[in-house]
Amino acid sequence: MSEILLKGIGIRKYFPIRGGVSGRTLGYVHAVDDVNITIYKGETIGVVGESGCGKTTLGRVVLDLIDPTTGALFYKPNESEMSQLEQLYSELTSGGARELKKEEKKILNTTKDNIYKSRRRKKDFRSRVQIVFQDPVSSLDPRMLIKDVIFEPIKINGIPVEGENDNGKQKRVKLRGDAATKYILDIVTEMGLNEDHLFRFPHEFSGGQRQRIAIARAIAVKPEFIVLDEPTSALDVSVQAQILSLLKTLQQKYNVTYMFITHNLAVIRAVSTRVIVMYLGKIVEEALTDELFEYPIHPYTQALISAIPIPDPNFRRSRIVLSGDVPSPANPPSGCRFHTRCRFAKEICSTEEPKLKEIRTGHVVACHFAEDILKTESEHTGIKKISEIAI
Amino acid sequence: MTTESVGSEFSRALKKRLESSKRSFYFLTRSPLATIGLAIVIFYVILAIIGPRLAGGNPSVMTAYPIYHGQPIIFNPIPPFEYAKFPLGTTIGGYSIYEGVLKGARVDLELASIIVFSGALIGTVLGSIAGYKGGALGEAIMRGTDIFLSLPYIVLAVAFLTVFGRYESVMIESLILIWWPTYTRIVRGQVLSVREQKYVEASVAAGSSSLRTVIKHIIPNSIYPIFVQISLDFGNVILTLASLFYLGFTFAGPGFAEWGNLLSRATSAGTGGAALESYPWAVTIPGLVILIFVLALNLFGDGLRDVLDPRMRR
Amino acid sequence: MKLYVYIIRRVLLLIPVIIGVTLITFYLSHLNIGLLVTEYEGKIHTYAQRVIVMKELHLNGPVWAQYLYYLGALFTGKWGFVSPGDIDPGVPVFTEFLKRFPPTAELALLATLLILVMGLPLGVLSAVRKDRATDHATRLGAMAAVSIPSFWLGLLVLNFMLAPTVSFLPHWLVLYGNGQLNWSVYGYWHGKIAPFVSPTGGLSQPTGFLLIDTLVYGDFPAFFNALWYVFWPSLVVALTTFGVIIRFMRSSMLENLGQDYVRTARSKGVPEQFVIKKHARRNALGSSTTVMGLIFASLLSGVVVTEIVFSRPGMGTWLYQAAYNNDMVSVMATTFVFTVVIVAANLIVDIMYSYLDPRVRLE
Amino acid sequence: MNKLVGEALVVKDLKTQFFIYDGVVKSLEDVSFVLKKGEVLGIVGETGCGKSVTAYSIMRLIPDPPGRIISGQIKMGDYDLIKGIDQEVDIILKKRPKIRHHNKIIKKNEYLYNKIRGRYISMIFQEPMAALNPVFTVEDQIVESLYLHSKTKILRVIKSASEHISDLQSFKDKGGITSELSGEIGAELQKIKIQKKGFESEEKHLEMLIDEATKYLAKKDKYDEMLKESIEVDSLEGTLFGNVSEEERARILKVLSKEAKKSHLMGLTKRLKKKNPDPVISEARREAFGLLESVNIPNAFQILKNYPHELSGGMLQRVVIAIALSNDPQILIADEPTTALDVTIQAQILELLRDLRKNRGTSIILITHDLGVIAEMCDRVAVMYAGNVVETAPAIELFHNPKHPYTIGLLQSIPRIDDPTKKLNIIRGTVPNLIKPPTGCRFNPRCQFAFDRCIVEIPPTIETSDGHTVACHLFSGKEVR
Repeated sequence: MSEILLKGIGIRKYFPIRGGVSGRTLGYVHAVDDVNITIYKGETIGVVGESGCGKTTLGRVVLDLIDPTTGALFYKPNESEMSQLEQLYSELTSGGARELKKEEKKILNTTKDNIYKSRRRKKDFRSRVQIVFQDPVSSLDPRMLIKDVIFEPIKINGIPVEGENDNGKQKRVKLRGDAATKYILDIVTEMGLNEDHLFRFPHEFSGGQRQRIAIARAIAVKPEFIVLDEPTSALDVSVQAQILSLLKTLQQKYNVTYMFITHNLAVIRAVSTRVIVMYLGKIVEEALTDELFEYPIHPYTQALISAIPIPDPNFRRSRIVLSGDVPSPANPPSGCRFHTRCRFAKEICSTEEPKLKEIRTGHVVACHFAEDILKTESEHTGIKKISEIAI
Repeated sequence: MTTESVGSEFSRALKKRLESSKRSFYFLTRSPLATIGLAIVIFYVILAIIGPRLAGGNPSVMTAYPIYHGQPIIFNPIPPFEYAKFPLGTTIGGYSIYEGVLKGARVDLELASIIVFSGALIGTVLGSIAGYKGGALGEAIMRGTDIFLSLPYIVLAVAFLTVFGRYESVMIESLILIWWPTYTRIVRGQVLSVREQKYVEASVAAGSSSLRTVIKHIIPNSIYPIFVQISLDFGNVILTLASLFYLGFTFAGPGFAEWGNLLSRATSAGTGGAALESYPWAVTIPGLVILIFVLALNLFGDGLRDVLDPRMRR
Repeated sequence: MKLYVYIIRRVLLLIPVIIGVTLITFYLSHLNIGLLVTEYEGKIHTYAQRVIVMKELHLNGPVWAQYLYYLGALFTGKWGFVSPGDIDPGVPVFTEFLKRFPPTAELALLATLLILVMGLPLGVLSAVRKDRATDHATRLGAMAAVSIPSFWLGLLVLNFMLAPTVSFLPHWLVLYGNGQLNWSVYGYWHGKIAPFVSPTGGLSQPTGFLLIDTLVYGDFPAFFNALWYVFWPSLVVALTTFGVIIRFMRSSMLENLGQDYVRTARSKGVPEQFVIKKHARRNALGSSTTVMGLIFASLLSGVVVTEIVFSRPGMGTWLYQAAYNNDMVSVMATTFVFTVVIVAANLIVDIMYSYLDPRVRLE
Repeated sequence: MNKLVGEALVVKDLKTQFFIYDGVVKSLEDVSFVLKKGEVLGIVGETGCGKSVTAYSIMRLIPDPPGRIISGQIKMGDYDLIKGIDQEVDIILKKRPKIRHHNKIIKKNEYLYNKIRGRYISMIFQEPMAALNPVFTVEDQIVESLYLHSKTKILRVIKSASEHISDLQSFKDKGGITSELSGEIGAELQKIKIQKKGFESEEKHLEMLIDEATKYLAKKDKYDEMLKESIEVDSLEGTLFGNVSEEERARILKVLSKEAKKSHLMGLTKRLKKKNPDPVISEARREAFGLLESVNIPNAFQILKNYPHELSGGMLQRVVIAIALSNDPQILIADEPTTALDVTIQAQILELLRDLRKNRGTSIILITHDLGVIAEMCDRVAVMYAGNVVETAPAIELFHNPKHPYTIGLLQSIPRIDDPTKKLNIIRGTVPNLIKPPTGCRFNPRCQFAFDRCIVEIPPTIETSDGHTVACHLFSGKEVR
């Protein structure tokens, strides 16, 4: 495997629910619950799941836009730092899944600060990562010219140049005046827009163009890592294809790593190299893309893949239709969270939470019956098999 | 790319900006009523600036003319258009209505501007804090807002004037105290909704500090409803001021020029009937002056709301 | 959330408001403690007397204790005495309040009713006829009405409707007085009301509400007379306030008419008038009630001014006279009463809203 | 699959425009297609291509102002639903002085449409949460629809129940339905049985039926009279769409609109609240209960009492479908029914739609931008672009042998889950602004095969093979490039 770009361990994010007469906290929405994630340099990691599975929250936590309830996040960790922190963290949370106490958090944070020299490091981190949102309407400030929208991150962070500072930070220059204008024009031309567009307001653009602008804003500071939060969900298929191919081109040119969050498995298949499947705040399956689509093991992944309508009337396949709705993340089911809708569910599923385990090389699944399913079932659900079955 | 073309880019930018503001103006002209309202408001503002100069003397005190051409006019007011010196006639006490209206414009607009703009400023600051920071402080601010919104404004102003004495400063302070909560509410609501917008998050993700986020994104996007509210509130403040002066709850001394006060000179409470019968001009003219100004403000505010409402733009 | 939980929560949220408001009135009264003790004027000669007075008024404790005494007194109706110089010097303020409250309540309630009756349908009409002549006329009319100074409109109504010599109305309609019932008329008008004559010679008032009392007497001419004289001032108040409701109802209706569920209703084949009356209006009413709570403060201000102009013997006039006579106790009492009324109105509005729109309870 | 005989709906040269401040948006330009009986017709296209406008035009739900159907035909059977439209347009465009007279036409048309909407054509919407009124319970909203159109059916069932009240009682006591009954009540019991939602549900149905029947008997004369009237109205309605003369139709409309004035919808709202022992309402409630069960809603009796915001998206979409199906419409228009839902819920809803179509034989127009959904559901497909139907074909034909360059581009731009190596093909540019649409073929600025003629001449619609039509100059035969 190549170099680790980002590593998160034990990430949890609980949102409090307030209510009742006094408005006290009644419970928590378990948006992300004990997730370990590793992102390698240069890859496109796809995160897929239905609404409410916590994929967006995970994206924000990974970018440090919201503080996780628990968990530690490393950006380009070196070995010693990582082991030091990981050890500390496992010591603190040795009692199993629970929220860290205030003192413990403090210990963790001070250690982190010592290692990271927090604030400066944070600014450096900010300049290396970017995000693109789903909603092209609200992701651009309606009262800013496109020029200013794209220029904003450059103004704050500058543009990286060759070489590194002595303290491991990127060397960056801030652009001004004509140089800045020229730079922005270059970027914009690359996005398939022209200089005329620079001096307009966001509401004058179509959805696809806005998304191009949002990508231009993200790519302008030449980041190393971009979180793409459903970047094409609100777009038409023809525009989606344009954006996807643009993203691919940019990745090759700038050697940027993507985290691609979406509910659309077909898009995931087209763009990503590795896929994480989430259900109710937990990772249920993780594998390389082709592996996952050919041998889906977790019953949820199988159902997801079989639920996708394939644009060819000749594929008339037996599909797995899950009954019922996704349970509320405020009150997730005990044991395996999927057991309420799972066709293989046995008693153990409702009592014991399955751990992630490696079933095939690089293919991690959280299911009690993963081996059995692999033997008996996945032959009928894998996408390759479907195309063979087809008329 | 050469420097020339870069320069031309910026001239183009300027042009676009102008075009977009022209577009807003265009929207305004779509509603002729709003344009009329704006014109009248501008006329009144000009009146307030140069009016007292036209009338001469102390800009906030009307001159009394007890005797004119040998005739006592204290108790027998002169109708309008009879003498060039009193184009709008006189009122009881021998005050020229023309002079009163001109000088009153300055006084009323001055007082109302101080009250409305201070209220808006306080409200905006507190509202932004309550909206952006939230937490206990925000909660406290909103509870305070609730309290002041539950106070009947004329009654509170009267209570203040009675307790602290009848001074101009007390009046201004009490009315500011009444007028800030509306703005706090509006700004807080706006900030809360703007804060959730993705572009704010994008800006934070790009490393912008929270001060920068507030100044660059949150305030520009939440400030516009304030303008509408100011234009509508201005009229309300004028009406409240006029009511207070008319009822005599205030510091108005002899000859103090204010529209409500002018009306009270025409009809000391209880003799309204007699006044209307025998010298209607003294009642109608100041009333119409107030009515037209407030109506113009309302028309303008309504048009402004349509222009600034993003739903209209799309 | 259940409805009752919501109501309890709303009521609990009122506590800080009430405390805040009483703190303000307490602060104002406390500042002018000299004015507060005016009823003892001329009685305090010696130090001993002073001590007694201080003790009676709890002026020697710490501030919080004074505040608690103040609160206790407020809620037990011990509001002090009307100062000399006022119309009824020496009368307990609470008694005065009981006398003054009914006329104001009548006026305010009738005005609210008129606002709702005039404002809501006009708002709906304006929205349904959007951008047509009816809409423009309604909006302009509403705006003009809001822009009229209420005292001026009061003056005009008083003279052109109610003054016998100038009125446009037929002479027999304009009976007497300026919006007050002329009690002396009773005596020789209807002999049958004698049982209600009080020992002092005046008429006793079973409830204090003129409209109800006249009905109790069974004196319908007097009832209509009372209605007549409460109608005009409440019309003035309503006219100068109802523009906000029209404006809000209009925009709320427009918003709701553009909603998807209205489209669904139409797609079900619901006739257009029912689409408007049942589906859109019900939703619009919900959000309009909140405005009703907000404009209540301005409505009461209008009530005060109008009462003074019409010289109705209510709270407004009382405030006016008290302010003139520097009667701090009465001024504070009126402030407190008006505030409580506004707070209560807001509570009622919130409960109504949560009833009309079940989503509110969810939060 | 049903035999595809006859046409349920014929849309011909439909033209809808929006008159907004910036100009006239020519949303639909001569849209024509045919919906056969019992088939699923897919309408596919990108945002702004006029899919939804087509649906709303058929339903006459175009908001007016600013929208307006300018001309065209929408034929259900022999009757053109928008026959009066020319006169209406005249009134609006020319503002004739005799506006009162013409308003009558508008009102009559409006009335006619209220009879059709929800009864003969009904619709499912994209956002189930927004499509239901937040201040009424699910029950109220279904009952409203039933009360508007199915009064006769409801009354008949109760009448029949009141005649068999003792049988019902014995069924209930013995548990389960033991034998067949004749008439409406028999059919109703059969329906309950088919749904097979378990014993408890059956018992509840029976309980309510007995209850209604007793109430019916208490005021038998009144309800019999009601039924008679209702049947009359229904038969009048039936003749309206048959082969009758214009004068006759006008007369019927007049009678019907008089009838409509007696409509007691407001009364209905009040009656629902008062829990008035009116058998019509309680039978409508029972029917609503049955409907919810038929769209596979678990615990239907509880769901009836819920407000929309208390339910999940998938559940709400089922409720919306139940409302749409409440009066057994001949045509169902589904406007992006699954776009707002998750993939697994989408699968549920699609399966439900497939079942419904199999059981009821309703003709469905399915509007979506998802070609996958189209491939799974549809018999025939119409592809729309910028307000034109550019291609219609049977589904298999369309996916394997697309003709129009736009269809080809669209098919190639979808990422395929089954074929990840396929390179995505891009249609350059964006959907044009319909205020100033491109001259000639509206697709010409984005078309890679465009030639001179495309810019000048609007392409005619040509049938290339059986049931496969395409509007493109490449196939017009006169000039092959």
